[in-house]
Amino acid sequence: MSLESRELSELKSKIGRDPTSTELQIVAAEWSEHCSYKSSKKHLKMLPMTGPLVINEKGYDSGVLDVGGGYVVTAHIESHNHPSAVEPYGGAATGVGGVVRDILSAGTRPIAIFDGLRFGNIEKDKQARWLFKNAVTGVADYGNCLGIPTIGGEVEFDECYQNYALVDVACVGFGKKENLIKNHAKKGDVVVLLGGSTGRDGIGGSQFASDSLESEDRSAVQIPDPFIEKLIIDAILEARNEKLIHALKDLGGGGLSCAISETADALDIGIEMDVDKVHTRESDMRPDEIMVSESQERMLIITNKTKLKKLQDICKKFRIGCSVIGSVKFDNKVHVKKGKKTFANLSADIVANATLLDLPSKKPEYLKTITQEKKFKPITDYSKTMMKFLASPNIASKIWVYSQYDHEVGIRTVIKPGGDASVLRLDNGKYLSVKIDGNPKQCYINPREGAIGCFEEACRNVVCTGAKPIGMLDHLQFGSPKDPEIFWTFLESLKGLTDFAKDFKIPCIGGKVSLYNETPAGPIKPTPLIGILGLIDKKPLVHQKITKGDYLVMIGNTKDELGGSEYFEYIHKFIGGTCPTVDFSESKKNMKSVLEIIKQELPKSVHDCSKGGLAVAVSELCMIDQIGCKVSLDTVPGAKLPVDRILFSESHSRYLVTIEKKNIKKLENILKKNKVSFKTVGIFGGEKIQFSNGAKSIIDLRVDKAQKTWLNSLRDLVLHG
Amino acid sequence: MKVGVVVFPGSNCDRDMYHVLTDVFNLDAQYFWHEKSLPKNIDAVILPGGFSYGDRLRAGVIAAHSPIIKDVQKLADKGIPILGVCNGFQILVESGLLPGVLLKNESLNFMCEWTDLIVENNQTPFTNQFKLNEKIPIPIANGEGRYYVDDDVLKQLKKKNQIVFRYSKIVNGSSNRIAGVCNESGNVVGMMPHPERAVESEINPIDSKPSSKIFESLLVKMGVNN
Amino acid sequence: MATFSVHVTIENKPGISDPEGETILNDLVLKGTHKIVSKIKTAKMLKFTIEEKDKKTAKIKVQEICDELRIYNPMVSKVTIDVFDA
Amino acid sequence: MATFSVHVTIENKPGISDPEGETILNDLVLKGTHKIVSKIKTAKMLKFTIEEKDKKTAKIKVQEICDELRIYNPMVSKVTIDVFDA
Ligand SMILES: Nc1ncnc2c1ncn2[C@@H]1O[C@H](COP(=O)(O)OP(=O)(O)O)[C@@H](O)[C@H]1O
Ligand SMILES: [Mg+2]
Repeated sequence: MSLESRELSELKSKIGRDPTSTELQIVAAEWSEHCSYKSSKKHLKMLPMTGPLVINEKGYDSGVLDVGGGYVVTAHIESHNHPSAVEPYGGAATGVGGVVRDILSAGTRPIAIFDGLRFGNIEKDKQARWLFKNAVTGVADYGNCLGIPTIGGEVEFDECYQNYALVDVACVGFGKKENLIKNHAKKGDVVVLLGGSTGRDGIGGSQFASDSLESEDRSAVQIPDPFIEKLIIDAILEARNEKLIHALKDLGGGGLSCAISETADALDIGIEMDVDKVHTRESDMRPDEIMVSESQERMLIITNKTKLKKLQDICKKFRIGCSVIGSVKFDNKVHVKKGKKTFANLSADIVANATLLDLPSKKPEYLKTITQEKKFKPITDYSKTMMKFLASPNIASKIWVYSQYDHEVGIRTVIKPGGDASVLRLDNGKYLSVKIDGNPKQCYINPREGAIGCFEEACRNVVCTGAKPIGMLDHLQFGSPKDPEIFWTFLESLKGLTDFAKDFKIPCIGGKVSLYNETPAGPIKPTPLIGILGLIDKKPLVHQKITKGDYLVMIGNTKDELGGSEYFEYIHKFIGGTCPTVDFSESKKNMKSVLEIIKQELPKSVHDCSKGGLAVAVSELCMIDQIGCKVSLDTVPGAKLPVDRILFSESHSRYLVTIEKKNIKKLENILKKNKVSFKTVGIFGGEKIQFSNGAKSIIDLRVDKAQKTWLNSLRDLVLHG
Repeated sequence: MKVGVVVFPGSNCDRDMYHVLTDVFNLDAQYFWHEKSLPKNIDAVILPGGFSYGDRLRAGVIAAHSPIIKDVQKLADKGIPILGVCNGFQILVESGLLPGVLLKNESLNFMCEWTDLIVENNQTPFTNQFKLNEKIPIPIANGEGRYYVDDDVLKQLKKKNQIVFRYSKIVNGSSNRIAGVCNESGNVVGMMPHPERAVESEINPIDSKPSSKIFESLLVKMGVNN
Repeated sequence: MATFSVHVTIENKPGISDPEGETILNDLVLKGTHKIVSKIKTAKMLKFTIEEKDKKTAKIKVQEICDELRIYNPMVSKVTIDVFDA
Repeated sequence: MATFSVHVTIENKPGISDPEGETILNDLVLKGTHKIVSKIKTAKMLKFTIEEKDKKTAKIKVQEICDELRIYNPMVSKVTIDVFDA
């Protein structure tokens, strides 16, 4: 772990002397990309971060939204990509642990976990299978043990992640507004380290996350201990209820170094601490090792001496370590001692604020030709193609994954994983709908429109449950920012997200940047990930079973936008074409109309139309309810297109509404009034999924056969290759 | 009428169970930390699900050594109704209050899904409101839920009417598709599925009435008119 | 007194199925390679570091602990105990 | 050809923590009366029954299988392979 020479001279000039070796380690950890956001921070400011529901407090690691009735929802997103690429089980598990502690540090109880998982081609690549399988087990073992339901997420495979893994985890918390920790410190307060012991594991982790895999430090392996984390959650919430906590911070990347310096900086205080007081796993650890160790499951608490006794009793009850490691000063210094001897003494403000960079950017060469389409071999048998498609890893049901996650614990899960967004009931009588979405295939072809598309897709998903989007989390994952072409894609994505957020008045309540995601074969495709939180005041739309005679109404236009589609990439092995674009006014109109028809309780269900296009979205409805459907492609809203384009285009802002015949008139009236583009495109019944164009049958599949393939193919691939 | 909910380090369905007892069935419930003792005049005890001690060594084995288990044993001997759900069932089995053992699921995975139970014994304090062979849609969520007994013990269980619930189809490879059992006197019941997740229609997509009867049976047993 | 390392191996009794071992074996068989492996059994091991006067006492002591604390479930598992100098 | 029993013991590398061993020690063994135990480490064992011409080949073969099936992650775990006559 080291500073660049430019940074070293900067540090020397700021402190006016040579740093000690411990100081060097502390600063290197804190000035790493992972902790300081030095390449991205200047630009992140463009995102709108305020709104009527957003609560801003100093020192929070998570976003806070006021959801009414005296309650708040908190949310945060993190990734654990580098660690998961070398040790998928531990990497994914500790990724969950990290983001859960972010939620806890606001003083809220974590109530749901979401995971976004990305790997190489699991059909061909054994390594990708191994990574996938173990990452899923890691998320499962950790979240299940904590008793926090993992209720949503996504899984995607793409060659660009060969020998690599993206493991993103988001967590949502809930609590009373009055219980939020108002981070502060008073004279004479003490600094307490609580939780697991500090060991040598994970030393250099945050630095590791900021290096590409080739130059990785393979010693950065972290062992998950969900049992300790569970006890920490219980202990902290009990201490919170007893009002024992003045300030609270989780330990993540950079370990104590970052926690101490960021807390001191945020609260405008100094912290003096003694490394000998830290409960360690090994007896011979050096001060700098203790300061940068990234041992998991630890929290930093500031409290006063009278409350300390009660805090210690709580820790004793829950059998977790609790060491008073230092005290609050008012010199704004991070002062690290070992006994009497000083090992580091730096201004918190210098440590916590790395000089921000303004990196050059340049439009990538490849984008000049990427929209050109090649001639494809015509499809002769669409039914056969469709079966192959339903079995493909990106389209197949993800039930093998989410059935390993306890998604019911906490008894809040009203809409369970498997549909669009998942929905939780809240104690104020409202409901929270959440979904995370990414789409690297489209973001590669058009970083701006692709990112906007992820945003809209996540919104669409929560809208399908009847929820109004109230907050957004973004996670920006790219290759090395030092490559101007990559940095350009980063900026484009960010600008796109900013435009959409401003236009739709959805504030960004938190996020994360993960750079240097490089595999031996090069940088990953741009992979922004968007999480959307939606609020439902009255009642969510819970999918009602489709029965014979129900109508299928499609809202939104299908356009010739197959760039980055699963159809191009999986069936034709073609990367390129025109990326779907969101028309902001159409998007808004459609969202509003869907919310209106749900409020009027007209539909039996509303399903989002996205990956795999109309063909897959309709099949999903049929397979879930085991009922057939006849769809006429010639009635699909939008310009006239060849059948494969209508079937598989991934145009945005489209919804599939299932509705009883008796409600169809009312629906039409609302949609007409709102000037929405829509058509009745099909009718349910029978045992077959049928698409026709005029009199010509295009697809004719038995639902039961399709369902079996779709449900089982991912599991079979993982277990048997 | 007081129902005790025992909390071990790592229990994570204790709050769910408490909510159901108090908010849904209007019972007077109280948490008991595993190091405390249970009052002699308590009316029923529930061991909720979760991962006591992180499921280390074997699910339930460390918690089975908790001080409170001696009290649970005493109450069991007195005929007080005792229910163990999921990890609570594992703890009852590991502490010898119930026969058998719970092994890793045949899939080797944690399984979270909805399934149907069949009521095999409607004489226990938790099943007296059921008809025999009644179906209960209910979720399971466990990694070590495969109930195992050898053939001799199985014969005994059948003879003494100790099989309380069976799965309607093969779920995890358990002996005789057993999902729940009771002790010989019938007052101690253990089950792998989670009734507390199935008694509210808002979160039960199928039918919340059958699961509710598990708690209604307890109310009847204790003579509470709700 | 001396320090010993006592290895406790816990495995299923004969007749109790071991799905994990079977799965690994099936994986091998399915792949067509490694026909020479006819069986795979999984076990769990606990390595105790213990102070005792000699190997024999150490072994007895650990056996006692295992029985008393139900380190293994006698219904389905058996243990093997080996003592080494630490 | 002969039949061998090959034991593969997988455990966390020295210096990498073993939360399960710690819990068994602190919450089970030390809560009883067994203060003479100072440490418990857990490991996992796979016992292969294999046909090979000699012990050495059997050991190499099993090592190969473990690597191929990625039975353990060398970044976290160390393995010990012992061969016995079956
Ligand atoms: N892409 C982003 N967009 C908006 N906010 C971001 C983004 N990345 C990071 N942030 C915000 O910066 C703050 C620091 O983030 P982070 O480094 O994840 O905190 P932690 O200390 O928990 O690791 C958080 O409030 C986070 O929400
Ligand atoms: Mg954090």
